[in-house]
Amino acid sequence: MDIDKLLWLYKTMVRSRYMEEALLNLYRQGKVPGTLHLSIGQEATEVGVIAAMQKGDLLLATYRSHCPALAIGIHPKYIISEVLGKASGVCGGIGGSMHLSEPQLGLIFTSAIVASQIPVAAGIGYALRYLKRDNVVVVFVGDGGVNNGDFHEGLNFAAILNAPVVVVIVNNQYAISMPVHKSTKVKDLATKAIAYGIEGIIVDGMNPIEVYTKAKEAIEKVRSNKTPILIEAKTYRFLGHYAGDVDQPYRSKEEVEEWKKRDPILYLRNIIKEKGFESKILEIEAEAEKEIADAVEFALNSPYPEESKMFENLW
Amino acid sequence: MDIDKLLWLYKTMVRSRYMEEALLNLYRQGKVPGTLHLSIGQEATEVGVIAAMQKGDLLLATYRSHCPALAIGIHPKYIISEVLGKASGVCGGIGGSMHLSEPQLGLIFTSAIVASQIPVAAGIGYALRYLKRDNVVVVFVGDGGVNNGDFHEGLNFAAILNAPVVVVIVNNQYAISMPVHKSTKVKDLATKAIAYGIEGIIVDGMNPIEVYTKAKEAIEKVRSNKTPILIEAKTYRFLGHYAGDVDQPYRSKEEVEEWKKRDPILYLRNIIKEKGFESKILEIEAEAEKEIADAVEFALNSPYPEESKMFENLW
Amino acid sequence: MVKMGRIVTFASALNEALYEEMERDERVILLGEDIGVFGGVYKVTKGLLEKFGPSRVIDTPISEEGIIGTAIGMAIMGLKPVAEIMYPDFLPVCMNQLVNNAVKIKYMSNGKVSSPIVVRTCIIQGRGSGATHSQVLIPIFMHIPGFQVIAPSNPYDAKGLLKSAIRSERVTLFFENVVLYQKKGEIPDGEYTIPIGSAEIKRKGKDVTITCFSSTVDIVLNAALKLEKEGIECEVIDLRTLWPLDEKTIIESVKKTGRIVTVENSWGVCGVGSEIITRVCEKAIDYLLAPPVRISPPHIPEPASPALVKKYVLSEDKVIDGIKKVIEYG
Amino acid sequence: MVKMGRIVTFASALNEALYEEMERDERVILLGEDIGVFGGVYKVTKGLLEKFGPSRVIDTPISEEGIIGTAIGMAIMGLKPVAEIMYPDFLPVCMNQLVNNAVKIKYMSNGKVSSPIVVRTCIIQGRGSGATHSQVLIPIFMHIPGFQVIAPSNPYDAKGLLKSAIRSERVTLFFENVVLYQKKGEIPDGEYTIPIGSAEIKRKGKDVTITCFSSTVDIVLNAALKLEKEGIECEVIDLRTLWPLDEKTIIESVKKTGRIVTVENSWGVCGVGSEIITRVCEKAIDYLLAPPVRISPPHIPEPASPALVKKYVLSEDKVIDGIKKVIEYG
Ligand SMILES: Cc1ncc(C[n+]2csc(CCOP(=O)(O)OP(=O)(O)O)c2C)c(N)n1
Ligand SMILES: Cc1ncc(C[n+]2csc(CCOP(=O)(O)OP(=O)(O)O)c2C)c(N)n1
Ligand SMILES: [Mg+2]
Ligand SMILES: [Mg+2]
Repeated sequence: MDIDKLLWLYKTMVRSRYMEEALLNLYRQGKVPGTLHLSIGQEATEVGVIAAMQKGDLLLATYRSHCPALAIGIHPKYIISEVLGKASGVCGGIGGSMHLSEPQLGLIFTSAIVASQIPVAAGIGYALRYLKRDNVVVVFVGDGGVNNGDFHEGLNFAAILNAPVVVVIVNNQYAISMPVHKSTKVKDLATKAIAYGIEGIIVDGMNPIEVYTKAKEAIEKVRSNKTPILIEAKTYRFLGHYAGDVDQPYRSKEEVEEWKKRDPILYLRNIIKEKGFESKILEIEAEAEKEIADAVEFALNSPYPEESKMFENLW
Repeated sequence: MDIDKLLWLYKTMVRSRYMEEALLNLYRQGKVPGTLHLSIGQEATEVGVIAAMQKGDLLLATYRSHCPALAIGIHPKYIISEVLGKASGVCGGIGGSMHLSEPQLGLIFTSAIVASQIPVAAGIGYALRYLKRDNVVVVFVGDGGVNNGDFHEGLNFAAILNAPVVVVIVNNQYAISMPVHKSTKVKDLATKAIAYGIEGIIVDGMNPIEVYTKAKEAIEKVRSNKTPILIEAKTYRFLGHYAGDVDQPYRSKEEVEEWKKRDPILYLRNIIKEKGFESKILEIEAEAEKEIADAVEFALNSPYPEESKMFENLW
Repeated sequence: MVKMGRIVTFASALNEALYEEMERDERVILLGEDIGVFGGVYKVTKGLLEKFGPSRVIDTPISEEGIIGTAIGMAIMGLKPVAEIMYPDFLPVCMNQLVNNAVKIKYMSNGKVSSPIVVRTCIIQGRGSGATHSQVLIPIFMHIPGFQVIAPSNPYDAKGLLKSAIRSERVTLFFENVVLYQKKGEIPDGEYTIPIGSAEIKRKGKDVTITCFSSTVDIVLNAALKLEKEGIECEVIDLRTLWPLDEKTIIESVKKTGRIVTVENSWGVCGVGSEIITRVCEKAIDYLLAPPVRISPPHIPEPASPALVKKYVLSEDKVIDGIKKVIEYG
Repeated sequence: MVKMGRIVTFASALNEALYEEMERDERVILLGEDIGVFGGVYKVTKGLLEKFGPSRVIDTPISEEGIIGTAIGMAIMGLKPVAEIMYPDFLPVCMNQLVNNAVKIKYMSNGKVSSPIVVRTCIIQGRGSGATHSQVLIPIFMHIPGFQVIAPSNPYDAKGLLKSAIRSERVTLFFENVVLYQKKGEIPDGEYTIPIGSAEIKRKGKDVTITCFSSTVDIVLNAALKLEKEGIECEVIDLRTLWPLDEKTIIESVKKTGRIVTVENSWGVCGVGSEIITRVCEKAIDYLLAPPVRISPPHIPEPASPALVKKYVLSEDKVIDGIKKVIEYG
């Protein structure tokens, strides 16, 4: 893989990590309204997949999407502002942390109703084909979302409509407290592809290079074949389900530590370093630090939306 | 298979066929309110599976359930009365053709909302195990129901709850006008079992002996293992989706004729005849004819329910 | 007044509306169960597959969440999907896509993304199919903000309102009614649309205001005709659009008549009538000469037996009784 | 009056109710997302898995139709399932099982089969989580016949009503409220239950009747306290059970005060207030001294921004304004 791509992956993961750490900080200071779901630990999956998308490709994701939003190109200042409910947020503070949209950059929306984005992706995929656009739609869903009826109906629709949809299961091993192996009797979630007559792929979701490479292959295949593919990325969230989930009674500290050894950022950092680009790394890190500090500043200083705004856009 | 079983299968299929022909007649005379879904052609599947159930085993089925209701032991006069909305109906005329219940005989209910009976079956199965009853619950669903979210959630629940549930897909090739091969990209619906980590079996739904034998095996396996099994019975409905579906623009007359050659009643009749029991056959047919004629008479002469009845049993 | 031309049935008026809008705009796409080869269980979409092909008339599996979710995705991309959910009883099956996606996406995205879908569905109340094939459920979609709810009573309105709905930027629930499909009425030869949100006074009268919609309109008009002979002059308002509600027309009428009777085919509790009566009492209580009266089916599921169905559904007699109650009050 | 004993929070009152009912009756089984190992997202079910084991406290996948369907199956077999649907926003996800199975099976089977389930859910309105994590939706379940709808406002009622619901033969929707979980109140040491369907007059007054429930009760009581100083005596009715509605208590109160203000956290259109006001006008309009007033959040989804949330949700000020309106009318 060329160094530019590696650096982009690294930079994006670092920016996301710093942004989410800053969000967590804000949360702890009581400045975040509502709830907060962080991707820390899963960045390889989210960034790797998005890196494999082409211009015009579209994305649907979940409430855990600050990282995908950043990766697809939304500036952190607009993401943080949205989380804080500021007028400068990507959705004017109306959507909030779980509901991000920036269609011009490819992010259609993020859904806080588990799995409900999948049938929508089927429709978007159908429209892409109908409008003769040579693009695909990528849709993220958690391991917990797989057991929901909307997953089933959405995948089946995508398959029979020949819709260019890439469904990515971000299998971070838990749905809040429910371990994936208790939510289904299937060992690999990618197996579920068989039920829809489509291809299923497993990727190491802690390895950004593997995610990128395999996602790229899958996305291009979907682009040309107009048949959905299901990707299962095996990954892990290092923090609680939401920022308030501190005790995490459903998993052991050891397990968490074990997975943390596979931190995708450290992993990629080493690879790039070995290739002799340490200075680039330091540059990226310093820039990201500044960028996020500025973004937090921007968000904190932004005004809240006017009352009249809440009466707009109902229809 | 012993002759008594064969005769029971034959008798039950014949009784059902005559009953449904009588219902169709009543429909054509404008005496059936609402709609009417007939099993004619599919009797081997429905009767074969029910023959394999033991005392105390339970059944959930669909709006197309006059045949299952009869097979499980409800007298045709109560079925016909229910279809006509008479007080003597199995549900007092309140349920109607699509909503039949007779829990004492094992029929929990028939559902007119496609696939919604499957999660209910998971709960019943769980309760059977919890109550330490050595019984299973059998649930019928059409090929069209397989694509519904409730199928997905219900099968997964049954699997992870170790519920003794036997899910029988009555694959009659069409969901109203939708051919099964257009509703999914999977060749055999039994394949879907893989997605739930359970066993899937295909049976020839036109052959009552095969259905009975394989269903029996599956039911006993589920009884001892407390793990659901998915059975796909490949069958065909000879008539329209409902009684009013006469033109059937979605399939060719040739296709229908082809399948009619495999009429399960004729098939079993020949086998029994070859075994030298023709007189028994004639006896069964004569009895059934009389039984159904009497049942129609009974239903037609029964009174409608009192107005006050409709205010009962809301809760 | 629009120049009328032809007599058509309610079902064919709808078919024409779909046909014309599909011809006019390539982005209009139909999807639903049995709408293509079968032409719809009541033949409303008949011939459209043959004319517009399978990429625009999509037969779907029995996956209501899938249908609405897919329609939303299409709409987001600028297509104009018209989804069919066979009966309102199946709206609960796709309630999540309707409530949490269809009417939330535009709001939550601050207007960046929108999903203007049309959902057609056919009320089959009173047909003997029992409790799961008879529900109306309209008030639910008035309660939840973001739905435009339409329930026409005649071919002219059906065609004009469906065309408006397809062109609208809002999420529309369009309630048809099996009782009306064969009803005939006059429609113009040429193109026309009807503004969404406006009720129509079907009959002027000074004694009592009666609101109704869908299949209840004819029942009320017949009742009004009978009462005319007894000297009672009913003002009959066909709401046509349930949401946004044409409050102005209703309130003005009540200010004139001093009496209000609401008639609906859905249940009364938290229903259309309770909303209308509340508005009347909030804004014109001093004009009321008698307590308001709500007429609706009893608050129970619909029984299957034809003998009971007759008692369950609205009848002219029930409407007449209700009207007399407000008139005789004083 | 019941002898009081201990001060507990709303959340622990619920936990006690579940604990006691599970101990009392082996057939009581809990199921839902994250209720076991996690003890519930707000810890209402904490400790129950440890005490009663995984066969009675079942952590489920994210399959709301699956949860309700499974609960229905259990109930049919004589078990007493208490299902948790995390937030009311997810009730649309399982609306089909609720509407078409839970409240239809007994009716359609002519009483041969019944499925008395309890569904607990927690309103998280006003917390900044946006439009899909803030809905109340109570009026929907009043509209559809067959649900018993409960929304307590304090620990005492919460415990007593949940116990009654679990013992009831009806399908219950039990609305908790995150705003109330840490609220403290006195409860008796011993066993008690509260009859479902009875409202409670929290405060006597002669000038105006105010209905409220769940989190709105404290807001109204605070408003009433302030208005007392201005010489306005409010009669505050905590509905407690939304359906069946305790019409008698409301009507009697209005006959005394001559004024009605309804307060609710769900939307107003076809809402709780519209049902109550309609009944008041149907049965006691001649007693009214002023037009009725409905107070509810605006008819839009809930925005996320805390600045807007504040404007969106009910406040004491809005309640006071509403009350003054009816008082000042004359
Ligand atoms: C339909 C629905 N049910 C329940 C919830 C509450 N909930 C939010 S996130 C979550 C767990 C999701 O787990 P998973 O799909 O694995 O995604 P992850 O959070 O691990 O990224 C649950 C149960 C919801 N948002 N939507
Ligand atoms: C949820 C739902 N959607 C739609 C329908 C309308 N409908 C009734 S039967 C049917 C076709 C069912 O096909 P299948 O499952 O194959 O069963 P079959 O009728 O062939 O026995 C449809 C679409 C319904 N009853 N429920
Ligand atoms: Mg997960
Ligand atoms: Mg079929």
